[in-house]
Amino acid sequence: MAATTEAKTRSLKTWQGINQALTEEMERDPSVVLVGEDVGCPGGPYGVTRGLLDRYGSKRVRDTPISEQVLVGLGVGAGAVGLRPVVEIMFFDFAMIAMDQIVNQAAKFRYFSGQSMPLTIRTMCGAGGPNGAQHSQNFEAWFCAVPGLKVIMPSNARDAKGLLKAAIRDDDPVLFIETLGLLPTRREVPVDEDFVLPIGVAETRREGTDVTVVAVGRLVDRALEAAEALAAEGVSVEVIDPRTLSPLDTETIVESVRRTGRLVVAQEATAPCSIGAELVALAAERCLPQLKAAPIRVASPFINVPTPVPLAEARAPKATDVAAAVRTVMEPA
Amino acid sequence: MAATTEAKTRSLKTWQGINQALTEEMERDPSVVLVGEDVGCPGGPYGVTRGLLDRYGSKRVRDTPISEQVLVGLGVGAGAVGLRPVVEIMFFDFAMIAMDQIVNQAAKFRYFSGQSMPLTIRTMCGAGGPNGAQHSQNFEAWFCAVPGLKVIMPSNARDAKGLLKAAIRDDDPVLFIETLGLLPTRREVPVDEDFVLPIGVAETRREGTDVTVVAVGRLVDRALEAAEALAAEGVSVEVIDPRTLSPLDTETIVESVRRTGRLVVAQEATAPCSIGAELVALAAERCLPQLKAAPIRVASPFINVPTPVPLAEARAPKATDVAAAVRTVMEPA
Amino acid sequence: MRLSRRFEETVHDQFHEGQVPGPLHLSIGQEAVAIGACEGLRVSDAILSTHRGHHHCLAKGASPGRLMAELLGRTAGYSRGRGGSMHVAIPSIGLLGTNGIVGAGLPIATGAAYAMQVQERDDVCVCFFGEGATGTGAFGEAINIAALWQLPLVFVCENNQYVELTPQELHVAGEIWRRGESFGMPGERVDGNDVGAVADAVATAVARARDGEGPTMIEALTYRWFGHYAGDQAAYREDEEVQRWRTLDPLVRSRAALSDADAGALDASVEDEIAAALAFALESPITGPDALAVDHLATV
Amino acid sequence: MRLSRRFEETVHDQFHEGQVPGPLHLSIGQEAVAIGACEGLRVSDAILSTHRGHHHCLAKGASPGRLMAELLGRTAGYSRGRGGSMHVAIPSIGLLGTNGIVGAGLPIATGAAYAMQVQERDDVCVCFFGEGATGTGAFGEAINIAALWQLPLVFVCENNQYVELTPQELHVAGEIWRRGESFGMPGERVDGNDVGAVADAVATAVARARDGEGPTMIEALTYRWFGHYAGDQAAYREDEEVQRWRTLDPLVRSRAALSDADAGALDASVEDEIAAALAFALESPITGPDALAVDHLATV
Ligand SMILES: Cc1ncc(C[n+]2csc(CCOP(=O)(O)OP(=O)(O)O)c2C)c(N)n1
Ligand SMILES: Cc1ncc(C[n+]2csc(CCOP(=O)(O)OP(=O)(O)O)c2C)c(N)n1
Ligand SMILES: [Mg+2]
Ligand SMILES: [Mg+2]
Repeated sequence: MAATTEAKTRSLKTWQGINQALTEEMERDPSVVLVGEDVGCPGGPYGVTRGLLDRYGSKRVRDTPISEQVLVGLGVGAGAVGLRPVVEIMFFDFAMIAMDQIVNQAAKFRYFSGQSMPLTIRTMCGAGGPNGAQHSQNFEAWFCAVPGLKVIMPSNARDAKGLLKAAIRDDDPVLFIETLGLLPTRREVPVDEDFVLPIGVAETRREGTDVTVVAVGRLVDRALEAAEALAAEGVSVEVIDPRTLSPLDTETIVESVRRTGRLVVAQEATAPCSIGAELVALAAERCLPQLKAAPIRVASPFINVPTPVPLAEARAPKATDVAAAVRTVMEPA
Repeated sequence: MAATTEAKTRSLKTWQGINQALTEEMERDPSVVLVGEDVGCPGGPYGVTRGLLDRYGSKRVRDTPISEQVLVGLGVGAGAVGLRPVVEIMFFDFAMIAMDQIVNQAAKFRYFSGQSMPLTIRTMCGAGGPNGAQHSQNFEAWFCAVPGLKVIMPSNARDAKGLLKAAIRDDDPVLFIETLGLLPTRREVPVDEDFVLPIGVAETRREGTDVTVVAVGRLVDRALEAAEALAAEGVSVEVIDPRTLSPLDTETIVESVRRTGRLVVAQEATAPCSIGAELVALAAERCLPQLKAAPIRVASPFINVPTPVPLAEARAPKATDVAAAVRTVMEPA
Repeated sequence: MRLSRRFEETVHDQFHEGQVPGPLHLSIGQEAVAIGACEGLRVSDAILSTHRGHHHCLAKGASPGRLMAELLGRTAGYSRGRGGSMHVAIPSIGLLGTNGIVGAGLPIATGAAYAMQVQERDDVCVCFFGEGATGTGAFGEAINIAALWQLPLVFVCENNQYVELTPQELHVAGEIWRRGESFGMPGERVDGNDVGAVADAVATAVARARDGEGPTMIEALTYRWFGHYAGDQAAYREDEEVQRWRTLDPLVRSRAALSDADAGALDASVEDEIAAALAFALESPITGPDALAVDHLATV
Repeated sequence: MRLSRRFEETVHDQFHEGQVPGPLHLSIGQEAVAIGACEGLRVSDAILSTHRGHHHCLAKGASPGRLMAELLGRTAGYSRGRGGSMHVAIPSIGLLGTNGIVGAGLPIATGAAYAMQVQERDDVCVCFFGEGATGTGAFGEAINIAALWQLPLVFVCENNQYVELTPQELHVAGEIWRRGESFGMPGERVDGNDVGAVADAVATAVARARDGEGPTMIEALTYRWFGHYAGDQAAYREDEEVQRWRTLDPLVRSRAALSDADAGALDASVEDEIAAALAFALESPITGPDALAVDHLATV
């Protein structure tokens, strides 16, 4: 699926991009249904699904009990008999209850049956609100270790819209990870209803020659901010947003790291066994001869997310952390 | 906790080492209880818990219904009010049902309460039997990304015994991962009832100067086999078994890689975002100046585990794969 | 039923000959449940099966040859011989999967039934599960939503009185057939060794479901003659108990309704079908490593 | 009850003054459930609470000052001000945790009750949960094992008729108080705004549990006066409904039993206690980033 004309755009908040993607895809295809806690009448705890119930009725937009196993099961069962379900798991942390259905059922359906499982699971991660250690976790890496699943994690309104549309149209189970802290941020989004972005393709958000920064989710804007600041210091930073975490667009990343010889990865997740670990490993495996400095992971410290927002923000990596890491990799060996 | 006298040993199979650890710790401490499916009367599907019910009765050794959430909950609740519970989740794949209790409850109990959670969760991973895609998975990396949890994955009878005893005596929640394919393998095990190995300390199973192989679980024996074969070719291979995956003994590994300048990691798990990714990232971050060749991950291909044993074995990395990787990192740059 | 019985006896023989590369959970003795329950189902109806599911698969219309091929690890199997007994899913005939995870079919069943409701089809979903599965959280979630949404879903608990290696008394509190009561869902216990009784109870439930009257909980009491898996000697139960249940053989009971001639003709046709299935399976190549990577994603 | 009410009113005020850095789920209007249920409990008994748990915490003996400090993000809080409302656990007084995960307390409650059984203590565990939690798998697993093992466990469903932003009708099929029936567990529905009725029902259940007679399912019907969280305007319900329930104020009803003098004295002492708690909290330093890393592991 290629992106279509992007001439006409509109500034949207990320939540609006998601809302438009859902609306347009439900409009386009009557087999698209949406199930989740509070997705209907209230329009979601953060308003993301606002208006859908009124338009598409309480069968296609269905408020569910607090039953996360059944939630994903609704998607698997409905996907198996002809619908194209979108399941919302309110917070990523609650996906812990539905892991069997995601990992052992949805992801393995095609392997067992040979048939498509056109299921999209939407959920929301990150420490963007006063929610604490059980409502703020970043588990994206885990799902990148599950064969049969695609994992998308957009960093802005445009990608959220274009990739959610792609996920819904896709014939495979897709975990679509929204980031709480990004819901109110804006980007220009093409108005074309067939604006669909390709799954598995990274976006180079800023070109540069000295250092490659691969940033994920909430850290993309921060990396861009850091790059801007560093430009003033004469450091040319390339910022890549993988957008799809599985399958990962390794070629774009490897090409960039080989060119710049330096890698910083930036993520809200903690470091161990994360996407950042995977990216640094990738660089070591495939770019060693070109590496001019040891890669650095900019990540949250390996501790729980505290509830008070100032503390949660203090824990999350900032633009200045990204900039500091870039300066470190720029130091003469 | 330091290891005690290891003078007198006996050859044990891994399952016997686990059984002895359970027996000795239940004998030593009446607050140790064991709950799980089939742990009592049948002694476990692979005989690992044989004899315990007869010795300690049906309260301390308790067969449960098929209720994995409650299983771990039994451990969390009992651990909170004064017991030292051991919970068995039969196959690692079934842990998917208990993820909330493990990740959101057990691991965060101390953070919230300041009190210890002396819980041990035992489970069994890997493609060692004719069990297929829902009974063979390796999720160890995921739990290494959870603050507040320790993760142990022994590769042999001696470590299984010494580390399970350590886990049970430890005041933190420990995920203790047994490997189906290793249950029947043997190693000499000290007979001393206070033989307890330290958590968080890697073991260098073979010393070498050319290449560091960090191998996990079932791949340790295969790495040792490869090292033996390579010795004949004049290649000196150091084999390190981290044993504890979280917290990881990074110093032992970094020291070795800096010394040899070459790293191969070997694991039964698939590569993305795995322990192997973490280890290669570690080498890139901390040993870059010494690296003489790009590190290699020897891992299972990123596909499901097939049911037929010959196919499952074909999928798993073999000693020859480890040897091939070592030869590759030995090639002149 | 005879087909199911002979199918499993045959695959059990193959197991002893080392031809079955995966686990084998036999339902010999329990056939009346699957056969009775599926009797009135359409191709467009769905079922969810379990780790002990050969009889469900055959009753819903799986080809004995391809199923045998799957169990024998052959390329002609439904999952190319990679999945075996616990991983057979044939969506085209409404078989949404046997399952290696106890209870996992229950949430999926709610999804299939929900889809039928959305699509305004008058199809139904029948969800089979063992009494052991009533201990799972998935079971509790599923009955609540099924009752709440009045889903076209029939719960069929195949209570064979053992849960792996322990008796059901260690697993089940109270009465399973009453589990739906407090949700406003009707329930019934039937003799699971009486194919007619099962068929009647499920037919009534299916009719209600097709009419939009919601789910039903059915508990079919039965017994597995063999161990939990092929190879399990089932030392945890008394011979006498096994013998007593063998005398309640559902096949013998249903046969009583047939004339000798009809029974003979049935037997002969089943033997032919089984022989053909086995030959088909054995002729199919043993699945090799080259088949392992396919069918993970539709598009990459 | 008055302490609980005034505590929450005070913290609600603090919220509006920007002093509460976390979420706040108020149980104003529901106090009779926690207070009644905990009336006869010992320190060595355990309770499990929910995301809406201030009244449970106070009823089980939490210090209002330290609890207030926790909610206000102060170092003197039970979790050093890092956890807030949903993450208060004080094992020393048997409070095994409020919880951010709906239903998660239920499996933990079975564990506490199991331990009491193993230790042959005649203590009990009381597990609070909202009606929304009855949709979770954890609930189904917990009632089965509690009934099966005859655990000393009392299930107290605090049915406040809303589940986040939707009415309970979208969540609950049938009747909660009957959920244990098919497991052989007695059940009862009580007026959750009548502290005496709650106390009686729970006392009976606790006595049974202490005597080894197993668990009980209690549903206490009540109402939350405010939105799901502080800030939620609760536009999803009718004013008239809220007003009707406000007239059923459990405090007013229990006050009727007191003389004016006693009531006045009670009020005054509560005001003192609350003022002291607030002062204690506000005097404690706001938790800074240096406190974040502690208490992850006992030993590294
Ligand atoms: C979630 C989960 N836990 C445990 C198991 C292991 N296991 C496989 S079959 C089985 C017993 C199932 O008993 P029941 O539901 O009565 O079915 P039956 O085997 O009697 O047909 C168990 C515990 C599993 N497959 N899945
Ligand atoms: C597993 C899980 N799913 C969803 C949520 C989001 N959530 C928080 S409170 C709540 C409603 C709980 O309703 P109820 O149990 O009735 O308790 P009440 O808020 O009425 O006290 C929901 C859905 C959650 N915290 N945990
Ligand atoms: Mg059974
Ligand atoms: Mg409620």
